[in-house]
Amino acid sequence: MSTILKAVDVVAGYGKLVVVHKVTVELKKNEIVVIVGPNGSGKSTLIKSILGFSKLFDGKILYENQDITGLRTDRLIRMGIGYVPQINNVFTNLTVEENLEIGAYPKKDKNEVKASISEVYDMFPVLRQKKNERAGNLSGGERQILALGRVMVLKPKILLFDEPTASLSPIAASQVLSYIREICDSGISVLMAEQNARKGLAVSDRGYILVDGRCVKEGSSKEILEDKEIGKLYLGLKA
Amino acid sequence: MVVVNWLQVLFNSAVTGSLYLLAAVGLTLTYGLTRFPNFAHAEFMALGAYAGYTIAEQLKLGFPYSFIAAFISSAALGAASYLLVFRPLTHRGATIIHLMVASIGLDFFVRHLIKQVWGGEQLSFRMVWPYFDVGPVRITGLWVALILSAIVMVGVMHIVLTRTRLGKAIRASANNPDLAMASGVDVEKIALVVWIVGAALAGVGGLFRAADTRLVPLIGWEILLPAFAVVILGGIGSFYGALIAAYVIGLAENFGVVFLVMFKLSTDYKFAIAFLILILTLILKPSGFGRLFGEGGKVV
Amino acid sequence: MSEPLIYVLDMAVFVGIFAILAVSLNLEYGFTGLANFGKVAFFMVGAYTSSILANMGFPYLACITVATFAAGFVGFVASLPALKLQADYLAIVTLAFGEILRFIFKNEEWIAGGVQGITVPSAITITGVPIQTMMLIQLTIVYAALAICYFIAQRVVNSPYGRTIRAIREDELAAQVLGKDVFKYKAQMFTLGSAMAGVSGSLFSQYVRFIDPYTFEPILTFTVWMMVILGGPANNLGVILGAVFVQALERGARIAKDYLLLPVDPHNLRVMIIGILIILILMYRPQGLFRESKVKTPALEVASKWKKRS
Amino acid sequence: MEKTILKTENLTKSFGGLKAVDNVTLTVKENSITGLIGPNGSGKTTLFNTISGVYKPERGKIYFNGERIDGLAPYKIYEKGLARTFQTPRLFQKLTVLDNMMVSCRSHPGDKILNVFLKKRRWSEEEEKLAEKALEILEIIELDRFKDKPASELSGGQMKLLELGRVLMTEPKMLLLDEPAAGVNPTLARRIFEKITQLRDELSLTFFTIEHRIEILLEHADWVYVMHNGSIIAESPPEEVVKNKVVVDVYLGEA
Repeated sequence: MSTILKAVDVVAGYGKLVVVHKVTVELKKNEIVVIVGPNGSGKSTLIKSILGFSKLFDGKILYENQDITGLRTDRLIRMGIGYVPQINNVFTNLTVEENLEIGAYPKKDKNEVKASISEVYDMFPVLRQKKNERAGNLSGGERQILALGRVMVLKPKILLFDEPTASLSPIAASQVLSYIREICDSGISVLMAEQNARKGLAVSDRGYILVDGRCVKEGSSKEILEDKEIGKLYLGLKA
Repeated sequence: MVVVNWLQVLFNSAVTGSLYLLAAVGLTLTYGLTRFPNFAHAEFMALGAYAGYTIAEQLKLGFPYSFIAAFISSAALGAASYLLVFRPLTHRGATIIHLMVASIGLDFFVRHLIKQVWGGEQLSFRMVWPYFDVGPVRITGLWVALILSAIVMVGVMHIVLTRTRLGKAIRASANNPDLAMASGVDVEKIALVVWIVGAALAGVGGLFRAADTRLVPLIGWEILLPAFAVVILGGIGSFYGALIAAYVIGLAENFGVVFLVMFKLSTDYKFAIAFLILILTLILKPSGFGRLFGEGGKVV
Repeated sequence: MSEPLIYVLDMAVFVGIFAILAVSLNLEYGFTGLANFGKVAFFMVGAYTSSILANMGFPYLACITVATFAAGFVGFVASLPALKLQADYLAIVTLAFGEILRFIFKNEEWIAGGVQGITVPSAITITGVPIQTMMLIQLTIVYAALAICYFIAQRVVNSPYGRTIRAIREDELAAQVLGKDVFKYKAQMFTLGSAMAGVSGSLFSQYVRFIDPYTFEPILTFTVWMMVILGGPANNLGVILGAVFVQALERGARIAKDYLLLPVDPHNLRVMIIGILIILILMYRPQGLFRESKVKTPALEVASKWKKRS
Repeated sequence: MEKTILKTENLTKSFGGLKAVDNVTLTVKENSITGLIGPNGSGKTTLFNTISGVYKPERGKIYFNGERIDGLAPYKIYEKGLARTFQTPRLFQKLTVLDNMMVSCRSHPGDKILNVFLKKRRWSEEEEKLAEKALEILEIIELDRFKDKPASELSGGQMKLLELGRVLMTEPKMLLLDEPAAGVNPTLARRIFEKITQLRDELSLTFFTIEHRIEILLEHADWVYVMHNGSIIAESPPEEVVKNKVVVDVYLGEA
């Protein structure tokens, strides 16, 4: 499998605070890669630094063998990178359908937009039911699905996901994760930061464990899940 | 005892409200999108009025052309303001206070440039508008044109905001700029469009005001305070909030004037009515009417 | 203005009067971070109070004292609702407040002549001395007042109190959780700043000997803002130099008009230059010509000795 | 039995329907180091914001030293001796490191406008004493060589340290620390907690701290609360936390 996204030696943070110290993450075609780690380990910051929402102090981002370091966010989206933030991931004042339309913004052809929205509705029937509802009135789980739908309209080549299950009920969380699996099966590579390590690893192919902004373990998800030490590692005990 | 023609007062309120709406729409949209109050918005109105005057009175091309001239000249000024002043300042990390002070600087510059070009004396439109009476209400063609312009503007804006790709992108950018960027929207381009349209509408408002009363370099500055009152009462960034607020303030001002006359006070104090509403809104409910239409007044 | 000396003295008096305003705005904006867009309102209160009292025959010392307190009081009252607001609302409200006040003076003739304005007796009335001497006395009065204001401002900012107001400017919430009653500090600085503006207004009115509502347009506020932004916010000496610079510029624009025969009205030219310069400074040197001054308290000395120890 | 210094009863705070803090009842013993752990978004910081007065609680009571403090302004809570730090340091960027320390002095005579003019000698003396103290603390946290630098020139880790030093200036009774060692290297993190323990012992301070490194809490904390979805789901001595199945599940996610 060929590499589609590679973040090399990323040093990232906010303002002057360095949260991620020299981490390298790789995403190959048609796989789900999960970044897990305790609070404050820098997994979200790492994802955000790829898109320009956190500060990239050092390192390089390569996408389809192109250097995309420092490119403007809306350009990256047009290049086929989808991104679902952890919070504020829907336009609360827009209806469900309007949210999807904004997701399809780079497409100009009306019929094309309509068709792709209809495909998203097929994928997530709940969105069709609520298409005229204001997104601000949706439940947490529905919002997350809408957020997913919003990026899927464009059919990105890769999807970056920031803690898709944060503050969701266990059922909603499982549902969102199974959707992510489906998305990957449809040919989209997924890189996600996930707090729920067991669930995250269970749906993914490979994983990275971040502790204090450093990568302490990487490997196949299965391998990591079976590792007896992971619990300790994850709770911040010594590696 | 003063005899008051209440129906006339009501109609006048619609006229004033329409004017304030044209003046405030751009102000509230740019405030919501670029997150600072642009005091130079006053000069978008003034330039439109003067450009319209030149076309209508100096070149004698008639009101429709002066309408277009007001629209275009103010649009150009709005674009220049955003591209040459406010966008670079934002990129350089200017604080909100810096942006506000810069907008005042821009206001002074443009106003005195206008003064230099057209002179400081009072000018007036000589154009004669037909008038007619409907029952006890005196109506002029200009007022009808003003109200119609406001109605058309509201209709077009409503359709644009709710039906078009651009309009939805405007609402999305005002609601959540980061997510808009993450959806592939070039938020700065959207902001530019809003600045252009907002300024153009202000220019048209300025033209109507000038044609209705007189033309002085301070014409925009005089409407700025009521325009801010509309923006704050309506909720910053809220188009529909501004729509309601403009007519509320129009009513308050026209009925207020009646009382000022009754109490033998100068009608200049109608200026203070908008101020009073503004202060009360800020103290009692800083989100204004915006809450009616969604969360936190960021609705458009 | 044929005589250069008179011209220079006249300019020096204006520099002094505006320097007081600049120092007062610096306390509010430069140190405390308050966007007072209605500086002229408090200047106006000082000017009118002083002028009305002077016309009633009170000695000048009484006039300027009452003017100071009146402006301070109006500042205090205005600050109560205003200072609870965010920066942008505060700016709009203070600007509007200044305009409303001007409208009142314009419309209520019984207060001070309305649009006709009022003439004001000079603070000093000695007959038979040359104009240069009179101006030197004026200069002394104005600079004595400036010295006092500067001393007060310096004392305030070089103290633990001055440190706190800067902290409020930097991060209001952090100052609050560190035990600072933020509103109290803001109200005090707004009141003090307004009182100083009152001093300046009083001096101004007795010097120009005539005031009307047109004297107090918003441009005056922003001329002072320009002095502060140009000179360097949170640097009292800097903003005084800013006042010198802006005055020189204004006069320069007039002279340029007289001697270079520019086809531009000098007043328009002056305001246009101020407008453009405000934008350019904010774009290319937002920190001003002079850097923020340090908080000078005995702690500095303790700190410098510490260096030697370790 | 030790005295309780902080107690919350049924504390609730929500944002737009989401209960960020949901019916939280907890106590912190005087002179203890009490840890608060929990996954992202579990409401830890909101709990601190509510206790320190940044947010007004929707429901519930907060007692500090036996006194009701819920609904008080943040500065009043601080005056009572309850201070806090922030997760991302909120320093006064343009002020020097020393001034950042000095700002936080409680009841400094020179912090009143009239005293500035009338009691210069008194506040100057106090100022000297406090400056000594500030420098001593700066030396401990190894920031004394930056004393004249603006806070904005510090590195992220140094900023965290300065924020900690800043609240120590005030001789508070109790400190709420929001991840005091986040973003600093492991050695320094360890030292920060050693310092905290030392301060607790020497100055009889109480610490309530959000921290995610269990190994640090194991060494230093007396008691640990675990938060999840706005509620306290477990409390125990730290060594038992790791063994608690519920806690491990919350952190790692249900299988």
